[in-house]
Amino acid sequence: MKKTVDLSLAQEFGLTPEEYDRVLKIMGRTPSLTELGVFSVMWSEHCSYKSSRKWLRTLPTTAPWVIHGPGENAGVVDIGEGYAAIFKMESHNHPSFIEPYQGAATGVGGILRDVFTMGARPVANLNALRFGSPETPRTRQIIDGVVRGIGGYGNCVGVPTVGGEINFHPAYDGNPLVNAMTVGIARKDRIFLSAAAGVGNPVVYVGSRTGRDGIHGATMSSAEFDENALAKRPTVQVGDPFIEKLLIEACLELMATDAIVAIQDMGAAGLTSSSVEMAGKGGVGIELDLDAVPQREPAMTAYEMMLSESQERMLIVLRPDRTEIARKIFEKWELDFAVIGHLTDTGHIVVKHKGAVEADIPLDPLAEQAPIYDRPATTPVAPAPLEGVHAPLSLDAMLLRLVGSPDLASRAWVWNQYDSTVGGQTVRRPGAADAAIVKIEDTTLGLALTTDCTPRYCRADPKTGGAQAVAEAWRNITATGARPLAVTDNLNFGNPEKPEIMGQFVAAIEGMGEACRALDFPVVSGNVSLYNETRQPDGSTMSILPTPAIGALGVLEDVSKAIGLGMTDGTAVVLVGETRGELGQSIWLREILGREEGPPPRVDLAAEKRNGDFVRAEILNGTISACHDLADGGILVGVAEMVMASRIGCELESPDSGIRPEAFWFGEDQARYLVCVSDAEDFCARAEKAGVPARLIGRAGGSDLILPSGVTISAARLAVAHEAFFPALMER
Amino acid sequence: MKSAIVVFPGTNRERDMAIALKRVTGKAPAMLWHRDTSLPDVDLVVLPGGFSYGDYLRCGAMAAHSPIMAEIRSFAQKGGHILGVCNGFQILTETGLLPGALLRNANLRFLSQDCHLRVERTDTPFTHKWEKGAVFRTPLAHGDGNYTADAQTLERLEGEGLVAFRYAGADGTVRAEDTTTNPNGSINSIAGIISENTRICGMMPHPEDLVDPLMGGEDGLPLFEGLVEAFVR
Amino acid sequence: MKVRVTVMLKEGVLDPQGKAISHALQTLGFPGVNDVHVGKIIELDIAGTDRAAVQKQAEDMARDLLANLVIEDFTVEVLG
Amino acid sequence: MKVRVTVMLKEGVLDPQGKAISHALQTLGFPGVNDVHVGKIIELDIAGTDRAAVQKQAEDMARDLLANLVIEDFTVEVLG
Ligand SMILES: Nc1ncnc2c1ncn2[C@@H]1O[C@H](COP(=O)(O)OP(=O)(O)O)[C@@H](O)[C@H]1O
Ligand SMILES: [Mg+2]
Repeated sequence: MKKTVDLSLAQEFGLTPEEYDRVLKIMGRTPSLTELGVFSVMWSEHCSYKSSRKWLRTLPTTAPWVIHGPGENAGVVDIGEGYAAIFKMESHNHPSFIEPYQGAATGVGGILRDVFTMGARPVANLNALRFGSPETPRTRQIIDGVVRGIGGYGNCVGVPTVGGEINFHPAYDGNPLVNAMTVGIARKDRIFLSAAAGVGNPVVYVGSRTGRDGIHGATMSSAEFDENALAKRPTVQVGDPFIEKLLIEACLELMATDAIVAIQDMGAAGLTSSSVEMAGKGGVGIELDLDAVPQREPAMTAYEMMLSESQERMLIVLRPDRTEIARKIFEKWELDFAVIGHLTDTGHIVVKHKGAVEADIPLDPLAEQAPIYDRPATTPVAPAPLEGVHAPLSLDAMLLRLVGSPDLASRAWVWNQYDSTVGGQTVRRPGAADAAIVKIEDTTLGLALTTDCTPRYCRADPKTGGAQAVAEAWRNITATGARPLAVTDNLNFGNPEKPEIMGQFVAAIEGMGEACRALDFPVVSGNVSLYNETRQPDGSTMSILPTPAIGALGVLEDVSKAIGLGMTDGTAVVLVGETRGELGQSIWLREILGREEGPPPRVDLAAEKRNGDFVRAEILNGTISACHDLADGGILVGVAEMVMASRIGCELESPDSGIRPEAFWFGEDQARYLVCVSDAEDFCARAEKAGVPARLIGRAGGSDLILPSGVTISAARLAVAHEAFFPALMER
Repeated sequence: MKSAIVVFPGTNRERDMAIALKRVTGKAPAMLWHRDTSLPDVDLVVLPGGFSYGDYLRCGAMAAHSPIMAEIRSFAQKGGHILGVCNGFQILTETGLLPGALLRNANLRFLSQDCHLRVERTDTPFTHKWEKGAVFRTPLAHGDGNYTADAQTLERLEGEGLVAFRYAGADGTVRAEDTTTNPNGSINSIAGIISENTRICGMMPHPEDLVDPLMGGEDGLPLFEGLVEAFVR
Repeated sequence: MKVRVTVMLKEGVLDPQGKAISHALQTLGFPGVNDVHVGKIIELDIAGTDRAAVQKQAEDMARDLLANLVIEDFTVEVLG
Repeated sequence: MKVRVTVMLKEGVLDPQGKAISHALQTLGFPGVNDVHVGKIIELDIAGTDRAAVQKQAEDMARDLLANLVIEDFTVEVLG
């Protein structure tokens, strides 16, 4: 590597000329290579949020139950009985394209560390995945590697993977999305933060040794992809879930003592970001002696150590008189433990190696003068109304086609590779309810967990799409009987330097913010992944669909009241919510007519809240025995999913709605639920009183789905159509 | 019944097992560390599931050499009762306390799903709560559960009735060639075996994860209730 | 001294990995491939200068830990 | 012809297996073992009589399927 520090090297490191200028001013001299490395990663999009920060600040982040919102390693909410849930979602998109197995695996490892670093025992993992067209061999390789990687890591650390979502679209061909979410539980008075304190306190390194892994990963993940991406392969990091498991246990054991002043995982930009952030947040200085850093490879330079993204490492500030207690714990777990520095009152980060000062940077300017951009954004163009729609096939034929289509087909092939029961607290596994349900050991509390986003809506209308993603997550949690508490997000977009992409970003956040406010559903943590574009051989770029993935958490005081989505025999099936028959951007339109057009369904947040609050209250009163929220595919797909989940059939009534049948059955109107109740008349009367539209649409029983026309499809036949896609794709 | 659970680095189903044992005994089992060099006075030692030593090299291979395994060997020699589930089963075969070995699942993928087991023998402390031929549901979660043994060993296992559980359909039919009923490809659909003195049992699936209606059923409970009854003292 | 221990499944033990590779090679357009076997290589550096002693030590390690003789065979090469 | 493809992790790539084995060997009473690396070996039978052609074919297979060039290197030996 070229060693002279100058503008051209700075640009190679991803800094702009203006940013490099700012570095020179702060330093008052030419920075050393290590210093330049520190600036470039701290000011990368990934660490500094320079394009997004202005807009992230507009999201609502508070509520009486929020203990820590954005700004910490993960968000923390009060779930009652003295417990807090700690959760966050994070992307590993670029690494997963380059090396799907390790990319996905280390994504899971990284998000786990963000959660247990705060004192939580991880109790659930989820993931939100987006892949390119299923037809291409590369997509199959990526799916195979990503699924194995998520399982390989999560199964080994013993955290159940309980939920997630998968979409396919050619826009993700060269840029799949792998967003991983972890949820942990801690006593709410035992939360650990990252702000360092106490001049002279030792700074301790624990976990795995440092190698030359993923140097400049943080700047790479903020760079557009081109055909040279594969040449960047040596930056791939390899995960070791076994060490992570030991690290979880050792950290939790240490956290039961009073030894820790502050703790932070080494994530993106490793030692640099953890030490800079811990000292910066605490308003102190920090001095590191790199000779003491446990090293895996010989002759590593200061630059390499500061930028390495070796996995499974943590940085801890300890009370000095507790260092030996801590050392013993890490020795017991056979992990590396080294005092590598101490806190100072200089306000600088000073890095020493082999007797030389390799870096000496004032922390305040590094943080405060970090670039923030208000990038130009164009308002997205409203989509033209949908016209000229007709149904080319019979209802039953369309249904069978839809339940077997890539975005709606059963994901059992995927979740059957994830250990979903380890821990013995999984009340609803994948596929059993709209949100996964995990019990909190030794309590009656349950968590409801989900991830949601409909990227095709977001592309057509980013604001509505952003709101819809939040609303759907809220609805999924509500459909189990849980009270939605808070949101984490993973904002995946293209190149923010393009005004139309920035416009998508701004509009999506605006929609998310509106929905979060209306539903009292604050954002407590999240992650932004930009530059998700692929340069095509012809020089043009292809951007992903705007994908603001939402991860959400709700709580049940009495987990035994949670319900699932399988039909219950002998009940009436009632549709809650208003149906106008919105087919714009629907799955039906795409899969049956091959069109991706029109506006997405309207999101009426007042109706969403009214309908959801009503349904939840009824569930908790015990009047609803099964519930499924309506989303992709509309009513008929929803009914079919309830039938397949239970193998109990349903006889549908003729709607007499004045809406064309395909629009009634496959429209994707929001704020709707299907519920099984024993007394439909009573239920609908209560709904009416609450101002909630509700109507009987069928009766559950037998083992067939019977359409109003009398056409019968057995539950088994539906299941065959539903379950074929993944095995046929992946086991060929 | 006094019980203990051994924790190796990488073990991850010790809590599940503790919940199941506590449920039937009313008291928490002792947790033992892989480096312990003595066993407390217990009736039953459980080797739980997980990824001891990351399952690197071979599943259970490194754990089999832990200091505590020497104690467990002599516990076995003295007629002690041992249950090995999943990784615990793998450790028992790696130590030679049970015969055979567990290969990669036939489809080379980690499997996490419910399966049905047919109870093949009911005169053991682990299985006496079931009727012979009874079928029960239980989750499984493993990458290397494909049981194998050489022809001679297999003949002995089958001849002496040492197969405790076989993978089966919900109706009890056993079809070794059919992945819907024998998901990992185990020879003769073998899911669990016992030692000649019927005091050591190894099995791949996780009855301990199905002992509570909240988690979807109590189908795994008879194993633990049976053990408690066997040790009324 | 550098030592290489090669561990292969015994003849007759089902090798699903070998089968899968053989199948994948066919579909990738490599016909004429037969009899695929997958094994493990463990390379170690063992302190010592006496070739025979090092060989013996590696064999002990293989028997004790590196191979499972129920299903696997091993060979040891001292590379020097 | 019999061919052996050996696949090892690239220099510098973390080898969790090697690390764990090395650790286990220490505690098992095999001191003096260093630098453990674990790799894969794939033995194949490739139809053909031309050594060079078989070698080339095996290299293609390794690149396409047997090795993950992002993190692994491979070597091919034609055993004859
Ligand atoms: N889209 C977002 N919405 C809300 N908070 C966000 C978002 N993106 C990032 N954050 C918050 O910013 C902080 C820094 O995030 P990140 O850099 O991903 O953390 P880490 O250093 O653990 O990788 C975290 O508190 C995170 O929750
Ligand atoms: Mg963090």
